[in-house]
Amino acid sequence: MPAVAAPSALRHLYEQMVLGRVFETEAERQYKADHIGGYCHLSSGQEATTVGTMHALQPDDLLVTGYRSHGFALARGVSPEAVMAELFGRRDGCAHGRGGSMHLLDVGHGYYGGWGIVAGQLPVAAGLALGLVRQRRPQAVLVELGDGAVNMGAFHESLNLASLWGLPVVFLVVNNEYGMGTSVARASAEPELYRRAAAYRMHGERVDGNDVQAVIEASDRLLTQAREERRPALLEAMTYRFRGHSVADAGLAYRTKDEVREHQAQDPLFRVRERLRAEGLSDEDFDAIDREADERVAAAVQFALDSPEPDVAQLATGMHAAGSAEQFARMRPGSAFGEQALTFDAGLGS
Amino acid sequence: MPAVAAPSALRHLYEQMVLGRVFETEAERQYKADHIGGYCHLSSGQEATTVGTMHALQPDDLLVTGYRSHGFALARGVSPEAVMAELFGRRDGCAHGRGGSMHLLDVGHGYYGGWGIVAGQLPVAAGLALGLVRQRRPQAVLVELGDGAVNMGAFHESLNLASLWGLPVVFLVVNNEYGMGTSVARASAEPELYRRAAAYRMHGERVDGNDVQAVIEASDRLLTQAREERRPALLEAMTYRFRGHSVADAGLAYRTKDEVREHQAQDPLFRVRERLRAEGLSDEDFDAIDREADERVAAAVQFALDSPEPDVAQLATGMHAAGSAEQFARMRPGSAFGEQALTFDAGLGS
Amino acid sequence: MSATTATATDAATGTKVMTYREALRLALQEELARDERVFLMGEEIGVFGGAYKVTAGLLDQFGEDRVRDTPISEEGFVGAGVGAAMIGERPVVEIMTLNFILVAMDQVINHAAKIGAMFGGEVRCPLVIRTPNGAGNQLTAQHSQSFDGWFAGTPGLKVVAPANPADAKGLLKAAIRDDDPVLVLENLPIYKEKGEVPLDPDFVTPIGRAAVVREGTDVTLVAHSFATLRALRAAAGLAERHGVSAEVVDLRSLRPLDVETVAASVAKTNRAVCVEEGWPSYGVTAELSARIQHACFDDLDAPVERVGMAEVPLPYAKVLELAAMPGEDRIAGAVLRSLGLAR
Amino acid sequence: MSATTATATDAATGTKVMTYREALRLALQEELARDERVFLMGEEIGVFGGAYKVTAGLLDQFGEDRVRDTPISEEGFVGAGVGAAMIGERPVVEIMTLNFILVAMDQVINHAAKIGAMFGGEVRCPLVIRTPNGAGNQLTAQHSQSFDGWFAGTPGLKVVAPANPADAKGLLKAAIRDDDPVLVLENLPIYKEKGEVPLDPDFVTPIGRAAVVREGTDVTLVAHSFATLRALRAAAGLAERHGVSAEVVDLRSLRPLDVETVAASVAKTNRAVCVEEGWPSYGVTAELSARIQHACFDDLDAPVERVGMAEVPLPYAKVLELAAMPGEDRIAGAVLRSLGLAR
Ligand SMILES: Cc1ncc(C[n+]2csc(CCOP(=O)(O)OP(=O)(O)O)c2C)c(N)n1
Ligand SMILES: Cc1ncc(C[n+]2csc(CCOP(=O)(O)OP(=O)(O)O)c2C)c(N)n1
Ligand SMILES: [Mg+2]
Ligand SMILES: [Mg+2]
Repeated sequence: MPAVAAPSALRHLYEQMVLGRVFETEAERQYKADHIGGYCHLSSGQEATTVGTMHALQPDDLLVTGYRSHGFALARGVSPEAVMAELFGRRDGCAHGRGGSMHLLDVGHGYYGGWGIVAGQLPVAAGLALGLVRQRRPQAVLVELGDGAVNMGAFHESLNLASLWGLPVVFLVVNNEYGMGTSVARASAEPELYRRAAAYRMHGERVDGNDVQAVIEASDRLLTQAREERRPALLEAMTYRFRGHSVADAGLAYRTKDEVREHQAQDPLFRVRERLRAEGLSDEDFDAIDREADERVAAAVQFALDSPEPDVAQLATGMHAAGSAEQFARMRPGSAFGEQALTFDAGLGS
Repeated sequence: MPAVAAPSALRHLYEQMVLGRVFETEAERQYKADHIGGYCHLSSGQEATTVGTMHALQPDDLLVTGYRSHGFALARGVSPEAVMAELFGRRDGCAHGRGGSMHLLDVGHGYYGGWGIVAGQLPVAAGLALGLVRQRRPQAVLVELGDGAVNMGAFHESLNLASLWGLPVVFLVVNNEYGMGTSVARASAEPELYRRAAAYRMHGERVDGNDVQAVIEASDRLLTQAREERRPALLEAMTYRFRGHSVADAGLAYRTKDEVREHQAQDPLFRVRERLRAEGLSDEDFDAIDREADERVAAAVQFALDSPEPDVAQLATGMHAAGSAEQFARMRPGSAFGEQALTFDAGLGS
Repeated sequence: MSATTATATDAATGTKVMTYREALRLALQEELARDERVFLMGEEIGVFGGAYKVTAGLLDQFGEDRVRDTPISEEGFVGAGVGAAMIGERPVVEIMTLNFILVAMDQVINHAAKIGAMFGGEVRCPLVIRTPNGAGNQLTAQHSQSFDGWFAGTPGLKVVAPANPADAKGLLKAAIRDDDPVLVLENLPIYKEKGEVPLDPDFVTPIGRAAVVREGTDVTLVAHSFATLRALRAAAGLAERHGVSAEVVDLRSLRPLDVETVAASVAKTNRAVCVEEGWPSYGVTAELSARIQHACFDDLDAPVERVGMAEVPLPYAKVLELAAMPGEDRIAGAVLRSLGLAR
Repeated sequence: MSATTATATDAATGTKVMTYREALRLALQEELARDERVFLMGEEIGVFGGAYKVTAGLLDQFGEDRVRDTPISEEGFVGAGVGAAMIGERPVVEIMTLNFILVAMDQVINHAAKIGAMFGGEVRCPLVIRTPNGAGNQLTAQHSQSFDGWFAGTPGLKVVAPANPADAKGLLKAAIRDDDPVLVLENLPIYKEKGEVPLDPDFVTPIGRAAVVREGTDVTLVAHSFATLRALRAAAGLAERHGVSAEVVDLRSLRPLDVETVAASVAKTNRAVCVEEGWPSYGVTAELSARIQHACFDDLDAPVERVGMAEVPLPYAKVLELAAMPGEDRIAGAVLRSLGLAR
C-alpha cells in the first residue's frame, strides 16, 4: 500500500497533487468573487507533502491539521464538493457552513479537524492518540503544524506527553520557511526544527517535502513505528508556500519575487511529472489529468453554489448535545438577547 | 570574588548554609505554632545550590525565583528579619505582609520576586534580561525553577526567546528529584534535564548541587558568559529536598524513609564542614557558627513578632500607582462592595 | 420502605453522612466502575493521592490506565482530554486549583467549548474538568481566585458548582454523563463540609436547576458553591439577631443558569442580595443582578445588592485576607441595606 | 486661536482627520519618539508591517531595538513585557487578536495584574498590551471573540476601549504613560473608521472617564468600542424612524468604570439599554445592568436591557454570522422594548 509508489500509484498521486493545486487556484478566485470569506490559507506548492503523507496514512488512522488544510482534506478523501461547500458556508459543507476554511473535518475519514490557534491542535492530537491507546486500537494519529508553531508552549507540552506516555502520534512539521512574514531563523533558536525532538528523546528527521516519494517513505515508516511500537516521532517536511500567508497577503513584504520564482521553478508537481513522463505518460495524458481536475473543481463550485445557505433559525446547531434544551429551559427570564429564539430555541439538541 | 571559594570565603559560605538550614527549621516550627500560614516550601538539603549560586551572582545582577525561596533570599542578602516578618505577614516583611512565603522580593538587592505559578517566572526573567539589554547594562539575570517546571510551555518559550535574542539569563534548574510527588522520570521524557537546552542551541550542563564549590564554579562561569557574551545557559543542579513538598506534606507517600535517609547522610553541610575541619576549624568554631545562626534566626522571629500587622484600612496598598485614585473616583456608584472604603479609599496611590 | 427494613442489600438506596471531598471521590469511583471510558488525569492524583486528597485510593483501585498522573503541563493534558473525548472517551481532568487553569485557557475556551458548534455538530467533546477555586487559607494573590463567571459566560461550556456533598456527588456524576464539556467548580474550604449523600449509584443532580435551600419571606440570598454556606449562615444570624426571614437560593449550575427559580423567589420576597466568593465587578453577581432586575423589575422593593471579595489581589496576612473575604457580617450588612435597616 | 491662523508651525495643536488605525500609529510614533523606554513587541509588527498594519512603517523609523518582531509565543513575550516593565522599561505588546491572549492569560492575570499588590508596592509593572477584539469578518469561532469583561474584572489591571480615532490616540498614550498594566482593547472593524484627531503630542484621554457622545432625553445607550458606533447608528435611526431621542454614553474605560457618568445620564432619561460586541451573559453589559439598577433604582422606568452577540461560538457562514451580531435592528428593538413600544 503506502511504501514508495509504483508507477500506477504515482499517477494517482500526481492526480491528487494537481487536484490540490487547481482547487487552491479556484478557491482564490472564488474568494475574490466574494463567495468565500474570512481567512483563507492556500497550500499551493506544498502538494508533495500533503499528498505524500495522506498516502501513507491508513484509512483507520486519524488526522489533525492546522488551518492550512484544504490540501490535506482533499488528499485524505474528503470530496471537493464538501470542502468547497464549506468554504462557501453552505449546508452541505463538511462542517455545514459553521467552520469555513480553517475548520474542515470529516469524522468518517478520521479527520478530526482543522484548527485555527497556532499549536492548539497538538494537545488535541496527543489526546486522540491517548484515546487510541485506551481503546486498544492499533492506529496512529498524524498531526500537521507549521514551522511557526514549534515555538509555542503547546508544542513542548504535547511532545513531552507523547514521548513520556508512548503515544502513537507523528508530528508533521510543514516547514514552508515562514510563519506569516517571519522566517524560521528569526523565530526559532534551533532552525533545524527536527532536532527539537531530541529534547523529548523522540525520533526526529527531515525530509524533502517537495519529493512526494520521499515523503511517503518517511511518513509510512514513522507511522508504522507509531502504530506498532507506540513510538511517536517528529517529521519535518521542507517545502515552500507559493502564495501569501492567506489570500489577503501578497506575500512579498518579507521575501523577494526572485525567491518565490526560484521555488516555483522547483515546483513539486514538475518533479512527479518528469518521472511520469519517463515512465511513458504523454502530453495528452497530462492534459487529461489537468482537465479532470478542472472538471472536478468546477463541479465542486457548482455543488457549493447549489447548496442552500444554513438556516438562521438553526444558529446554535451542534453547540450542545441532545437533551441540553431541557437544561437550558430555565435560563430565559431576564435574557439578554432580545431574540431568545436565536439562541435557545434553535438546535440545542432537544 | 566568586570563583572557587578561598578558606575564609568557605567559612562564610558555610555560615550562610547553616543560617539557611536553621531558618527553615524554625519556619516549620513557627508554621506549626500558627504564626505562618498558607503554603510554606522549605529548601532544607538544597543549601549548597542556593548559597553557591548566590555567591556567584554579583551585587548588580538580578535574581528571580519560584516559591521555594527563603534560602535564596537569605543568601542574596535579604535580612532574616525581613524574610521572617514576611512569613508572619507583618508590615516590616520584605513585601509588607502582602506576599508571604512564596512572594519574597527585595528590589534593593536586585531580587525581583518569588513567584507561585510553576514556570511563570521564566518569561518574566527573560523580560528582565531584555530590559538589561535595552538599558545597555552589563549584568545578568539568574532565574530559579524546579525540575517539575521544565515540562511547562513557558519553559520552552522562555528558553527559545532567550537564545534567539541573546539575553543574559541563566536558567537554574534545581533538580531535587521530585515535583511534589512526581519523580523526574515520571514527568520528563528527557530526564537529563540539562539536555533540553540543546533544543534552543543553548549551552546546558549539570552540576553536583550538593557541592557548593562546584556550584559556584559553574554558575560563575555561566553568569560571566551571560554578562559578557549575552549567551544564556541552563544549569541543572542535582540536589534533594529533605522535607516534604511543603510543610503540609510529610513527603513519604512517593519516596521511602530509606531514600530520604540516604540523602541526609550526604548532607551538603557535612561536606563543607569536612573541608573546613581539614582546614583547621574546631568543634568550638562549628558550635559558634551554629549559635550565631540560632541567634540570628531567633532575633528574626522576635523582630517578626514585634512588627505590627498590616492596617486593614490599607488593604489595597500597592495595587495601583500614584494618581490612580482619581481614575477610580467615578467607579463607586452602584458599587458591589458594601464597604467601598476597603477597596477604593485605601492605598490607591492618590 | 420503612427505615427498619434497610439492610446491606438496599443500602445503595439509602444515604450516608460524608464530607464533600468523600462525596466527590464516591462519584468518581462509581463512574469509573460503571463506564470503562471514564478515566482521570491530573497532577498528583495518583501516587501522591491528590493534592487535596479527592482522588485518594483510586489509583490502587483502578490502576494507572484509569488514574493517570501527569507532568506539570496543564495546557497539554487538558488538550489531551479534549482529544480523547472527541473519540468517545470520558476524561475527567483535575486542575489542582482553578488558578492554574490560566495556562490552559486556550484549550478550555478555544478548543473544548468550540467543538460542537464549530464542526457543525459532527463531533462532540464529553470532557469534564474539575477544579477547586476559592480563598481563605492565606494562599495569596496567585492562588486565591475564582474565575467562575468567565467560564459561565462561554457558549459551548456547561458550568456547575455544588454547594453540599449530595450535589457534589450528583453534579459530578451528571457532568461525567453529559455529552458536552462541563466544568465542575469545587472549592478549597468546602472540601471538609459534611452532609447526607445518597448512595444510589444512579443518583445524579440535574444540570441547570437551582435549589431553594432555605425558605424565607423578606429577602432572597442568591449564591453558589461556598458562598451558599456563607449565605445560609448569614440567614441564620439574620433570623436570630434581626428577625429577618431570608430565603436562600443555591444556583448549583452557572451555565445553564436557572433564572426561573431565582426570579420566582425574588417575586415572593421582593428583595435580592447576591453573594459570591470572587470579585463582584464583572463577576457572577453582575449577571445575577442583571437578570433579577430584568425579570423582577416590578417586584423589587430595593436595588439588588452584591457581596463578594474585596477587589484586590488577595493579600497574604491573615488580617488582610479576612477583611477581604465576603464574610457573613458583610452579607448581613447588605441584607439590612436592602431592607432599609442600614446604609 | 482662529482657524485662519493655523499654520504648519502650530499644526501640532490642530487636528487632522485620520483612521483609527492611523491614530493608533501616531500615538505609538509619538511615544516612541518621546521616551526611550518605550518599545514595541509582537508578532509581525515589524518586517510584515503589522497583521492589521497598525505598526506599519515604525520598524523603518525606529529600528529593531524599538520595534521587535517575536516568534509565535504569546506567553513568552507577554511575560517578557512584564519583566522589562519591572525594571522601568515601557513595553507595548501587541497581541495579534484578543483570541490569542488565551495562551498568555497566566502572564496577564496571574503576573502583570498581581505585581503591585502582591509585592506590597515595592515594584510596578507599566506594561501596555494592545489587541483587537471583535467579529464580523467571518473569522469563525476561534477568532471572533471579546473577553473584555474578564480583564475589566481583574483587580490590578486597567482596561480601556476607545471608540473613535481621537480616543484611540488619547487612550493609547494615556496607557503608555500610566505606571500600571493597561490593556488597550481595539477592534477589527473599527480600524478603518475615520475621525478628527488632535495633533498635539501631549493630548491624552484620561483613563476612567466616560463621554456622552450623543445627547438625548428618552433613553440612555451605554456601550464601548465598536458597540458605541452601533449605538450611535441605532440612535440616529431611532430618531428618524420613531422620534425617539437616545443619549449615548461611550464608556472609553472598562476598569476603572465611570459609573457616575452613566448614572447621571440614566437619572435623566430613566431608561437604559447596554450594548456590547461580546456575549452578554456574564459580560460587560451584566456589570452595567447591575450598576445601573443599583445607582438608579428610583429613576428607572423600565428594566435595563442588554444587547450583545448571540450566545454561540461564532459560525462561519455570512448569514449566520450576521444573525449573531448585535446589529442596529436589535439595539433599536431593545430600545423600543424599554420604552414599552414593543415586546
Ligand atoms: C496562538 C496564535 N497566535 C497567533 C496566531 C496568528 N497566526 C495565524 S497563522 C500564523 C503563522 C503560522 O505560521 P506557521 O506555523 O509556519 O504555519 P503556516 O501558516 O506557514 O502554514 C499566525 C501568527 C494564531 N492563529 N494563534
Ligand atoms: C502551573 C501550575 N501548576 C501546578 C502548580 C502546583 N504546584 C506547585 S509546586 C508544584 C511542584 C513543582 O515541582 P518542582 O518544579 O520540581 O519544584 P520543587 O517544588 O521541587 O522546588 C506544583 C505542581 C502550580 N503552582 N502552578
Ligand atoms: Mg510556515
Ligand atoms: Mg522539584
